[in-house]
Amino acid sequence: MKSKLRFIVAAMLTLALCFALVACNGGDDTTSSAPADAPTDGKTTFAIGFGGPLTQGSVGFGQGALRATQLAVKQANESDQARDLNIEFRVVEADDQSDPTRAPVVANALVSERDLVGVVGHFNSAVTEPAGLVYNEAGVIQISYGSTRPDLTHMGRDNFFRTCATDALQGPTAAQSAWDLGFRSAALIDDSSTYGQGLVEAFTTKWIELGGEVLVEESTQQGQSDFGPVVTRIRAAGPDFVFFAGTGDATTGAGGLFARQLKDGGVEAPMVGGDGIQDQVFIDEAGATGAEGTIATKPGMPIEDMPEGAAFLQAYEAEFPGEAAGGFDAFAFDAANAIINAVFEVAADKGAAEVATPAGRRAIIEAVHNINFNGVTGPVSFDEFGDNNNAIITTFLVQDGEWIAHPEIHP
Amino acid sequence: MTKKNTSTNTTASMEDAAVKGKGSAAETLFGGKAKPMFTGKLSPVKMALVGLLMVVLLLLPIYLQGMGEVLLLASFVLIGLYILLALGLNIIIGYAGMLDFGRMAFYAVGAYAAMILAIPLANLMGDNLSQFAFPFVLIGSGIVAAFVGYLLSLPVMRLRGDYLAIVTLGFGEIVRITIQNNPFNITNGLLGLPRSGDVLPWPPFFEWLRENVVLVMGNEFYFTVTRNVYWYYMILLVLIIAIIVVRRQDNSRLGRSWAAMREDEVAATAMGVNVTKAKTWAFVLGAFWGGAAGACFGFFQGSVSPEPFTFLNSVIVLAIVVIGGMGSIPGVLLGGVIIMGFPELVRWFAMNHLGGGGGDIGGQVANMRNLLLGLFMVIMMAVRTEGIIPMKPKLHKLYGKGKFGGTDGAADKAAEAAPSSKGGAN
Amino acid sequence: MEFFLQLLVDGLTVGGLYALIALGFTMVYGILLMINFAHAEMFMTGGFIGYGMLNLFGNYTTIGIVSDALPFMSFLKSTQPFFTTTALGFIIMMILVFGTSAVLTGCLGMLIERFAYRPLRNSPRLCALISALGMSLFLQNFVLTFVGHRMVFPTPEFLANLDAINVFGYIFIAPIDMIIFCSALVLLFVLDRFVNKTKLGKAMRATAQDKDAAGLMGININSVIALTFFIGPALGAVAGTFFGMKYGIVTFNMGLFPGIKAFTAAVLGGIGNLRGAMLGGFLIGILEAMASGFVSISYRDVITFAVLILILIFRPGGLLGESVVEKV
Amino acid sequence: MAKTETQGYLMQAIDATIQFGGLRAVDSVNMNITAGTIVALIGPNGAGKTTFFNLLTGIYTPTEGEILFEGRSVSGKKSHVIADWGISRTFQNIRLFKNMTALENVMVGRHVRTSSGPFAATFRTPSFKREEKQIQEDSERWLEFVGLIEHANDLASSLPYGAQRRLEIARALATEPKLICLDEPAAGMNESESADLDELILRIRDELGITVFLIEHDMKVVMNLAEYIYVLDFGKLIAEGVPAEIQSNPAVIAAYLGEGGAEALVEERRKKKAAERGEEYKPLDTHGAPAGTMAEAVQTSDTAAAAPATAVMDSDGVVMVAADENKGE
Repeated sequence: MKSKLRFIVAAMLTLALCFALVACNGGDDTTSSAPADAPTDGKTTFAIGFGGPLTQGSVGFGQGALRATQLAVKQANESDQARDLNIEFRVVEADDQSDPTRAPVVANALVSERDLVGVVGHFNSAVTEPAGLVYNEAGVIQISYGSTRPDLTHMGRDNFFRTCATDALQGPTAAQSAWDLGFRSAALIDDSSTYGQGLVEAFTTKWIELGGEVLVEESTQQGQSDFGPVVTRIRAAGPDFVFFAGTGDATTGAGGLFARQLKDGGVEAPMVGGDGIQDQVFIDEAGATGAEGTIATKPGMPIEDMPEGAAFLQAYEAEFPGEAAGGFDAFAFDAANAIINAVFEVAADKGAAEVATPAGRRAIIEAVHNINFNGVTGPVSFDEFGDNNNAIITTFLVQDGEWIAHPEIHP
Repeated sequence: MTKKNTSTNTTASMEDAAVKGKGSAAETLFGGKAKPMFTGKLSPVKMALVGLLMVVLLLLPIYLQGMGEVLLLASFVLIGLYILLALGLNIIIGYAGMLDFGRMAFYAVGAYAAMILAIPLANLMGDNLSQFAFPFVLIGSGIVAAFVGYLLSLPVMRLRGDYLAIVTLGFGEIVRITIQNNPFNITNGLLGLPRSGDVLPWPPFFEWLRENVVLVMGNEFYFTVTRNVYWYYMILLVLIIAIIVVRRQDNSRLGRSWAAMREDEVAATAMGVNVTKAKTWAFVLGAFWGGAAGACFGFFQGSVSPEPFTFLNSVIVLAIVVIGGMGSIPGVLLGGVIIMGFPELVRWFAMNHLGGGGGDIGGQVANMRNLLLGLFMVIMMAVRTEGIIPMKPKLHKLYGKGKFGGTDGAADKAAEAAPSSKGGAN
Repeated sequence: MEFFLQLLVDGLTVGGLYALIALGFTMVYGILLMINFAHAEMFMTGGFIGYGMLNLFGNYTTIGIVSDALPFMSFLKSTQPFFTTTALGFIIMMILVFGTSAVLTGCLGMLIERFAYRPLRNSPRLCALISALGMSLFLQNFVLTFVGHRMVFPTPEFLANLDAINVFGYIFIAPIDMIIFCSALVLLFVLDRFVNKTKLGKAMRATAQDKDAAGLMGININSVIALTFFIGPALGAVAGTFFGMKYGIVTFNMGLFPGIKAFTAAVLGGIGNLRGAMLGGFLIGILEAMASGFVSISYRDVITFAVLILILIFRPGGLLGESVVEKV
Repeated sequence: MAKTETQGYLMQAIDATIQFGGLRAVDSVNMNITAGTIVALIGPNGAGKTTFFNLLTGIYTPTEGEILFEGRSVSGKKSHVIADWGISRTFQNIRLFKNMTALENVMVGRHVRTSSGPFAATFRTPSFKREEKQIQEDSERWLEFVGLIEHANDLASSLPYGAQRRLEIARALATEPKLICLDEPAAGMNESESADLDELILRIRDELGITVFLIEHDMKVVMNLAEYIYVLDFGKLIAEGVPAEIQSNPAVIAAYLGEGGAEALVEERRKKKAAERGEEYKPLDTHGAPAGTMAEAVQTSDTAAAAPATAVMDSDGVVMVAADENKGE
């Protein structure tokens, strides 16, 4: 019996091996001839991958960014350049559900598209990192529109870029704002998320540099809802403000609960935070009184204030009636355009057939390194690590239960 | 006088029993010569089924990858990982009858151990050999997890079933939170491992396979060894090894001591089973596969962070074992395919074949999965406690069948044949 | 010293919630020798029902929707100011909200017992445990899918206008904390009297001691168990609604951590022992407050779990319980 | 029987005591068992017989005194160690591994005489294969010995009651004990099954040379088999001796008949028997009962006619009656 099993297994393996050997006839030649030109009107079709949470996790951000990418692709397909070069783009979407475990899965799915020229994505930093490994190995450009974790651009992956500002900028901006408001001592709380820890680190570095004092340092855990003892500690220490690095939602970072309990526990110092708390959820959960006076920094700015914001909003509204453009949509739009512009450049240089080859993809990465165009968020160009040179951060303040953009905008 | 009398009585009754026994259902089903059963070996029919399954499993990724159904292929990788986890848990729950609600603890330990071991080992082996680091890392992380399992088994030895459940649950949470808090800067907190700048070594032959194996047929079919394909085969291989090893351990003296312990701890120990040792081995071997799964997961993903190691995922692994059938390897396989595969299948179908609105349906199904899973667990316990494919009793082909019938001399022969007792008066 | 006292106050409030939940665990364990994992979800369900009731009485928008659908309910519009702003109205509303939440959740508990646990009464304990876990998963995801992942609790104006109680000029006790602590004490006292003094309570204790013997003595075991599954979830629901009022939100997964903590409390006090559960609840609450005050909140849960494991290993009977010798 | 005399005794209990709370379940029991004998431990319900077995097999640890097996103290030793030393047992309420086959049940018993571990099992080493084969062959022989080989691949729980009792004995024998402790092996058996059992127990001693220590309520079995009897009551040893001595021992009779007299005991026994048979229990006529049962007893026991019947226990032939022929091995 056993020998029979062995035989079957051995036969299978031999079969599979034969398959593989027949297949490997010279490797590179086959690969380069492989991307069969899709015969739609003789046009060369290129896929732009989109990665983000589409069904679970931060669905709102993911769906919005997807729409922005689709808009960019549509505009590109209608452009003169596309007509001249006989190129057509399409969007391939991949749903990462904000789940790091699924990151390699969906990234692999995108990489398997033969005509892939670049990926717009992902949203969550924790997803962007493992997915980025796959793109890096495949030599495909990746431009994130929402991953703000500072070290992502410092992992030795030269195919990685992002259009949004990093926490490394957001944290110092928040520190500077707090300093400018006359605060001198801080309590630092993070929510034990990747985002929160990155933000609080960047903040602390700048804050110490400015000469600020740190009185309390704490990390809350996901799923916790009672912060009474921490509030007691903060009250005992009496800082000028409480810096909360985390998200506002009770099911994740619980920033709203924290703000409410600060007020309930008799702490008068205001709360300062990053973009994680800059949403309506935070105000809902903190309650109007709890949220009042909270300050938050946020990468980017209200779209209507952006250089090309009005035109973008108009086009967005026309393409997706009834859908309001969200905070990260403009970044996704610019990310998609960076790839599209680079593809035009490479196609003009080497010919459309060469774009979706390893060499072509390499050329796209080089092109994006040197790109410079006017995007919705302003002039788009990247530094040596892949961070946007034109990182915008806006400060917001809760007034009468609503987030109001603070007048000063820090570059 | 009396003795002699009763002696013949006994012989007669034994003959009776023998006659009765020949007609029994068990005889015709299992014990007879017509259909011999072997412990630890499969019948020809089953063998053919396994062979067929193997063919399908080996060819499936080539078809899926070639046709571009990549997401579906990737789902199989996740299913494989969870089955590996469930196999380990099956040792603890199914064989040894103990509860473990903290499966993710070992998964996490294995994944982190793999990350920590891989980079120095790869450096040690040098550029050319570093691709062969993975097998060593796999075994190494299994051993690390097994050691953690051993440490956990020390204090919980005396605990009863439900207390054990809650302690393992607590242990799972402790491991996750501790990893998150980055003790002694080992785990790098939420950023996870490897640290930025470090790169994991490639697994064996992957680089070569990826560059050299290409299969093209017409316009539609285009196959290369992508990460998903590679890990599909790698996890399949680990899974096959795991199944063989676990089966062998179950069909051994150790496996019998687990079963005895599961059935009746007091009787087992009175029959000379060292229950402490059996429990420790169950924890250690169960943890080993948890750790090995963790290492595969870490290498597949390329990095690990604390997020996936939640209580909910421990419950999903538990559900795979319970719904599939505790103590039954086919049950665990089926459970894994159903619980991990079904929602993925529906999501894939919804996304790819239902057009624009498909995404929402996929998400709803994923949410519904946990709801249905819970309901399924409740119903399963009420209707079919032993799972979809229940554990089967181990049947043996008898060596000495018919050697001593109910003949007159049976007693003498039996006395001769019986292993000589150490004790007793001479 | 003030710091310590303030932490004590924090701990006692949370401890009151834990004690209320722990009672459900300990009662069920006492009678069925089973960890009712779904009990944490009773806490959650209670919170969501409480949310609905509070909105029904105090939220104009909700009342508007309800009145449109059911015209006879429109009287709520006129009673809304009375309920939310006056002291008497507030108390009546609280009683209505908590009563409804407790009764509905209690009935849910009985239903679960009837359909999920009763068929398993003679199965191995493992089965009941897994069934309970499945029920917990089901309830959580039911709420997540069909209700929502998070509800923001309205704060009644009357409560919002109350000032925090200020002791020695330093220790702050929020009004809601005071209410929680006092209500918990009252409920615990009532339950203790009920179990120790009434006939039904005696029947419960007898059933916990020996189901078969109690049955022979003419006690209807099924009704006693059903009663247990009513009281436990009802108390859990009260805790859930208090949770919503204190923290301002209820979430679908809010049961998990308080559930485990409350179970820890029940074990700490000696599982099966009512007074033990109460004591354990307060002790765990205080321990957690001290742990987060003096060590770090990030290790709070680790410390609690470690305490649980240590008790189970070194004193499985808990503080007030006795360890049981298995009969061979 | 002086306690200092260790030579020649397989097992010795010296002031063995266990206390549960205020109750001394076994109270200063002294006992000596010579190798190669069949010894019975009897006493009314709740006398502490099974508790004494539990002490002997390491499930409980004596609070005072000790129990020596071949001169080694079993106090504080784990059950599996004691099984290794050579004490094996069966249980009053059968504790088979219900979802395992009869053969596997017996194979578990071989555990203590074998040694292969998980690594040998994983790599299927030659020694592992040899040992595994040996285990199965030995186990088959034990099944053969108790007459259950035909049921080797049947689930233990599917066996008839009497067969389950015998399987438990086979399992205990598979550990190759020097002393086998049988806890009420005849309970619930009918006449012929019980006779088979007597035979089996004798074979265990005669053919295998294993010392047998049994607890039994069925006095017929006890008187047939036992060469020496210990009587426990309320945890205390109230009598010991050869069957004839025990039958005439006034303390034993008092313990069994108690202050309530013979009627109460008879009623109790009848009630138990009736319950075992699933019949409805019919109270005896108070006046006629003792005489009636005596008469029945005399009829059912052929040996009793000649011997002086000292006490009568119930109507089913479970009698303490002299039966001198049974002894003298």
